[in-house]
Amino acid sequence: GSGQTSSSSAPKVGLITKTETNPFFVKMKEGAQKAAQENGMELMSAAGKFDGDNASQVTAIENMVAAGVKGILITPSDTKAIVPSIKKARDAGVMVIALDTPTEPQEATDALFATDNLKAGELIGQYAKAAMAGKPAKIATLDLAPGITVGQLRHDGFLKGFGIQEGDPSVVCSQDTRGDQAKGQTAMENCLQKAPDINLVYTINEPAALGAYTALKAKGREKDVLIVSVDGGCTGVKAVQSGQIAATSQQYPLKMAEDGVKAVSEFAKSGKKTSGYTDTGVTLITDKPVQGVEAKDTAFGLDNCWG
Amino acid sequence: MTTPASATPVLQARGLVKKYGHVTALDGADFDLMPGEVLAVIGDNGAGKSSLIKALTGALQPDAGEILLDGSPVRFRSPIDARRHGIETVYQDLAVAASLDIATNMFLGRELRKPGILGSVFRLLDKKRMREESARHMADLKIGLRSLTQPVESLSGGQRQGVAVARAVAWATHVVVMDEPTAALGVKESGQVLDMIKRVRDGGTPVVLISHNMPHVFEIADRVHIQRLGRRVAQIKPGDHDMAEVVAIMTGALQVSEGKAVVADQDAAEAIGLS
Amino acid sequence: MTTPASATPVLQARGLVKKYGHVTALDGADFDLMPGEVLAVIGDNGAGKSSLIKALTGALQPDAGEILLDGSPVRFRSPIDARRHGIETVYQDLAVAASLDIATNMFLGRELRKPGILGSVFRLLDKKRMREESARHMADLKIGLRSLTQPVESLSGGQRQGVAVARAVAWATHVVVMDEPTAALGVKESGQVLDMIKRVRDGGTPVVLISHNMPHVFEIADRVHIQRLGRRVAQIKPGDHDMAEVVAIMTGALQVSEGKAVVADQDAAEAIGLS
Amino acid sequence: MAVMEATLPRRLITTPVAGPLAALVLACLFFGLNTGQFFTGPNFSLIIQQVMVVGTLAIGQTLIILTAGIDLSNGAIMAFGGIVMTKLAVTGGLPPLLAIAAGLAVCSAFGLVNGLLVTRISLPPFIVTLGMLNVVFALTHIYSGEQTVTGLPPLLTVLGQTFQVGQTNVTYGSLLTILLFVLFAYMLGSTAWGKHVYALGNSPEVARLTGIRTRRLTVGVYTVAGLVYGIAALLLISRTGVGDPQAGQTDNLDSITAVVLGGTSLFGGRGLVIGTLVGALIVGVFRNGLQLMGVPSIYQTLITGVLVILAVAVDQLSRRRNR
Amino acid sequence: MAVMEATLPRRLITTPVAGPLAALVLACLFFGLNTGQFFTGPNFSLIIQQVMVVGTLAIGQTLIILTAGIDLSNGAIMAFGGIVMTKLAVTGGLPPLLAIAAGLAVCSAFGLVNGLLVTRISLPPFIVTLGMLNVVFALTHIYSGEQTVTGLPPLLTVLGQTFQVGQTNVTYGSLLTILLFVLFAYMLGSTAWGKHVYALGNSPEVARLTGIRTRRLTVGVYTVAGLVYGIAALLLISRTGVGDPQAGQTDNLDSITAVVLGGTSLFGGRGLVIGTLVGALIVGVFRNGLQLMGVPSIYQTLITGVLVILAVAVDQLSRRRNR
Ligand SMILES: Nc1ncnc2c1ncn2[C@@H]1O[C@H](COP(=O)(O)OP(=O)(O)OP(=O)(O)O)[C@@H](O)[C@H]1O
Ligand SMILES: Nc1ncnc2c1ncn2[C@@H]1O[C@H](COP(=O)(O)OP(=O)(O)OP(=O)(O)O)[C@@H](O)[C@H]1O
Ligand SMILES: [Mg+2]
Ligand SMILES: [Mg+2]
Repeated sequence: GSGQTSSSSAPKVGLITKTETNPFFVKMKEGAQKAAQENGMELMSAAGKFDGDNASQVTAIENMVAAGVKGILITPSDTKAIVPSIKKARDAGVMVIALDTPTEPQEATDALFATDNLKAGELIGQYAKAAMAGKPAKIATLDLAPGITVGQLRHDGFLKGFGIQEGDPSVVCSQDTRGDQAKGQTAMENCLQKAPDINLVYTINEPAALGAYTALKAKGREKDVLIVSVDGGCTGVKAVQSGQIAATSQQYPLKMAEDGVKAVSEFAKSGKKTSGYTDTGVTLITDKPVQGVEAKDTAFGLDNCWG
Repeated sequence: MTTPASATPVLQARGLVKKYGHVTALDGADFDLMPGEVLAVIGDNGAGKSSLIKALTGALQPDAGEILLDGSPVRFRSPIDARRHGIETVYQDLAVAASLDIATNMFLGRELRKPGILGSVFRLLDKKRMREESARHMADLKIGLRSLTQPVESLSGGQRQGVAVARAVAWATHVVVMDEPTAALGVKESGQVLDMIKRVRDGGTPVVLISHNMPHVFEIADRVHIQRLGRRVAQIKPGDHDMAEVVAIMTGALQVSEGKAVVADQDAAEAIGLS
Repeated sequence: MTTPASATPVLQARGLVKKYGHVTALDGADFDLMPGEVLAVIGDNGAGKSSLIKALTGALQPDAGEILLDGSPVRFRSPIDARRHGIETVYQDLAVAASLDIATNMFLGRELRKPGILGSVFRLLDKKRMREESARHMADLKIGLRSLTQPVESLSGGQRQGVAVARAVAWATHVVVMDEPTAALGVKESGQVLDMIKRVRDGGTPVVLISHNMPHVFEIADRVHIQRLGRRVAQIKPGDHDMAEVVAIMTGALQVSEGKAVVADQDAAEAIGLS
Repeated sequence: MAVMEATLPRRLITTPVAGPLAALVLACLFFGLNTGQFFTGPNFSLIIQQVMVVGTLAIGQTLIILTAGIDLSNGAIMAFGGIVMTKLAVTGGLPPLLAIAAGLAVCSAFGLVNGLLVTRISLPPFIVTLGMLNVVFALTHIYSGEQTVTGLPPLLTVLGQTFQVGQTNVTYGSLLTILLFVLFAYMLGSTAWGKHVYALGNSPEVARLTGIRTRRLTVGVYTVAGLVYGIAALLLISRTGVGDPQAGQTDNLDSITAVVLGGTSLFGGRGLVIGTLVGALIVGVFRNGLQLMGVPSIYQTLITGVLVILAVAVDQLSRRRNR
Repeated sequence: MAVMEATLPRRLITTPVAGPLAALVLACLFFGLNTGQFFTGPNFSLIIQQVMVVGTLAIGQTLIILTAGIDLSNGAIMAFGGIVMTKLAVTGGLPPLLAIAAGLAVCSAFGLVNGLLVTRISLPPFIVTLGMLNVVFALTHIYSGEQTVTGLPPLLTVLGQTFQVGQTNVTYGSLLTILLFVLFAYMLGSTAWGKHVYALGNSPEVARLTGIRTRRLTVGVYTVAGLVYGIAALLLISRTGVGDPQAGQTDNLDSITAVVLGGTSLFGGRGLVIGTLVGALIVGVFRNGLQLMGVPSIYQTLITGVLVILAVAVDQLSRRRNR
């Protein structure tokens, strides 16, 4: 049935994100769309129903291979579980590039364009350590959800940067938020009820951070608690600028997607596959820099933010 | 056909047809209810009695045929339409809401509100008055109940039937239709319902009564509509025929022509002891 | 008390009590069913007739009292227990499964399987045979049905009742209990059910019949159990009393002592024309 | 005829809310004994704030479940309503009150469409609202462009302001939620409309034969529910201070949980809206209490599962004893 | 007495599966006309592979819904079963067949517990399985330590192997799914057990009075459903090649959707398991077809919502015409 003319004859590239609603992935799709247009390609997109939804991503890969894509860009929801399906796609001659999150093993895809989430966590951990300036820390961590790799990496990175182990007594409250602002607020409220003297809050992303800020503000504690986060969305950077969040690690989804589409376009034209790991970078954004941790200010952050 | 030509029928139907898939429930049924009479509708199970009165009271839309009220054609799109014309019905399948109490059921769709601003603006129900009036109506029917705040689902079958009957009688102004109202009632309660029917008739409101109980029918009916295979096969006066003859007509053994019964099915007639 | 001392009762109960919250449905009820008889149970609505037979057939666990089958105490934990002892019941609330067809309902819980490996290993139902046997049973009762594959919910009330009766009669070996089996039936069908009851009795199986229809009771019952306010107030033979007297006992106007009726409530007795 | 009225103590035991209430009290006692911070005014104020959004959604859900329906789209409708209100007020430049009115209207309209689909084409409510969930979810994300709306005018978040009761700060939103429960308890229990809703849930056929305009009533119920979801949207905005397109994604099941924990039958016709409040509080108390006890998230999920079953089991067993 | 049997054409029109089937055929025609890749053997094989997991879960869901229950825990039970099978085989060192047996047993056990809670304490199935969903979800994450299990022995994924039919590769898993549907169509339609399930769904009281052991039957249905979820776990493993603790989180609603799209009543007692297969295929065809047409995913969600409503509407309207 390839003789059908109704669909365009332009080479196709597929983009599969974790969810279809997170601004991070929406930005990624925008970047891919723009790059696809520039390179004369047709973009197909699909997404899981929730963070961690492997089955929908498998289905999307199958359908895209059936639709005859040249390459697939994927942010794997489950870094291990997706590997067999990626292998099938590659066996069918499709180039597969992981975006944002590496598969396990990383070689399962042809290439990886990503931010190091562990490093992102580490940066804010280091920042927090320095900013606390030796004050005894009482930490709340507002995490993602059980078993989601990104959340785990950022959390681990933060602890590492802060120089403590999992289970350290200075972490007095840990709660899952699914990266949701309302749930972040509820979690912070309950943490404060439990340990009113919390003075440092790590959050999985900026919506959760803003939820935490709202909860702190209701208690009049917003001035003396340090909130650090990861993501670098425009709303988040603005919150850094206005002082609600102390610092955030900024990532670059647009760039990942643009580079990915270009690589597929190149492959479609020349048959040459990209390979290896391309770090699309992570930058600490804060207006209150500390000694020994490299950072850019919010002006830079706003120029480069997404969402 | 023996329709009395004396007056305009209160409720009348011509050629009603209703099909359910391949089952024909009504097959060109006619119907006439005269002013101030008790009309019994009898017939075998499945003869289409319930379907007929459902069609007459808006609970069912006939596929064909017309209905006339006081001589003028009407169309009842729903039971509310019929009710607006003062036609009240006790359906065979007990139109009571199981989890609500007796008083609420009595007043369902016509609730009383408190007087004054509480009722008009705040729409507050006058539960006390509704309970008292229900108690009065139930007492009229002498249906014994231990509590009016019990949900209807905890009543015995007969008590539940009593609630439905009391409800219809309380509200009817034009016609009362009852589909086997005494089927589940005890002797005493049946007697009360029959008395109530007489009282309604004596008040000038005609009553349609579906019943399988021939003694009841002969005791109370002014005329009898005999339904068979989805059609009216005869209209008789109880005085003109005895019970065995009526049963024979119902089962098709006899046929009525010009007001006299003639044998239609020799075997069937013999089988029931007529010849 | 006028229990005949001739033989061991087939089914017997002593002092059954059942309370629903603050309503006492059974208040120390006794019950005796003798071999080979048709015993009618009568009483006002809410007198506890259905509760009594539910307790006797395992559908309800009494709070107190004992049940004896052929003289030995039994406990029926569920309707299946009673059924295992050959006691079949038609409950007042129609024990039929609405979305299943007639044949399936007739055989529910005792399905026939195909002969051979198809039946024993693959548990394949013998639908054809079940349909044929159902048709036979229904024909015995002369209940007219247009299709046996129709779901029961599309039947008229009477037809549905017919299915439940046919089912009980087909399976009973020890006792048949029927709670108002003819309440929704037409004259012809009621007659068939009464005939069927006689035939069952003549085959040696005793029958318990709850009914509000006094002519039916007097036509068929060998003895009558009169229930009032959750208790048996009398056991009589229809020949010994006339209908008015029986009704008077039922309503509490008369009391039976040493087999003779005596006036208990002068007012009530006068009200119904006895004095 | 002796008309016996149930006495008050008797009614208290037999009311369907007794079981859930017992479960709630037990849970409170348990957490009170196990964590020092639980039995404080501010903590209770907090719990009410945390359950007010789902609780308000559950009011609409209760109405619909009482008619033997179910609504899977309520969280999505709320999210859309929130985006409409905030976007119109912030980027649309509409006066805040108008923006709120528009949001409430949009939510009611979605409820209306649900109701029309259920009645006009006789579709099962489960399917209608499942389809609507997807449609509204997509519309929310398309309309919002995935952007969280910030910088709200103060009027939009006024319900988040607090007033003092003794030592405790209570938000106006909490108060509004309680008032809504009282209002709907009144409407269901003491008006003809409420009785009709119960009758409809018992049996649509019986309700129709009794002369209730069942279609109109059903459409009305879904529309009122939609309006209530709009109010929930306003409560959510006032609580978080932003318009969030990601909001409400698990609120459909959460609200159903609250309704069922409150003793309302999923088969319609039986239940009380006050039970729903109790049900919502049970969930809120569990979550808050477990958090205060420092139980890790995944074990909280485990325990919540067990407790949800236990709460309803206590209810069931207590009713059985009363039989 | 005239016993009239329905003729075959008549039965085809009046069967409750006619509507869903018409919707499925329409959808296929639409996508066939709009994308070239749709009407190919491999694509159909793909669609069946994509729906086999949810389809198999929906078999168990159908059984439970026929008894007027509902199961929100099926996806979670499947995920746990998958982890048990893979972990025991990979890190536990159990022979693969034993590991599979253990997984099936665990899933059946969860079904059994659901059934016991529903019957012994008369809890509403919605609440039981909602609680169980949380419990099993938590257990899955605790037991797996959040780790996806990889490096499976070949026997665990043998159902993912294919055989040729003409030009098309069909997986053994697809075949097994079809066989399961045939098996349960037989069991529901042609055995006493099946008739009892329908009777139970019509009215538990009637079923009890008719002498059906309703409790035992209900427990049996939930247990069998659990076993079927275990098979779904095996199918999922063979499809993705790993044991995934995140699996199945939306499969409860998806399986209910398939059941309802297939024409089964959520009030129990009415429906066919073959309808469920059609319902699952409808969802699969929509997703596949829209993807092939290159519709962006948020619009896919939108369209799926509309189409779910439309599919059931077509069914309803066609039935009305037949009245
Ligand atoms: N909803 C329905 N669907 C299909 N068939 C129906 C339906 N309602 C009635 N019928 C059929 O129409 C015929 C007439 O039914 P109807 O209830 O009017 O009879 P009836 O005279 O009231 O019987 P009964 O004395 O038993 O109440 C019956 O054969 C019945 O099976
Ligand atoms: N499940 C129940 N819950 C509460 N009360 C009940 C229940 N079942 C019966 N009752 C009450 O018990 C009493 C006896 O009821 P029962 O059904 O045994 O009477 P009955 O003699 O069969 O009446 P009828 O002739 O009307 O069928 C009635 O007052 C009834 O309201
Ligand atoms: Mg009838
Ligand atoms: Mg009774």
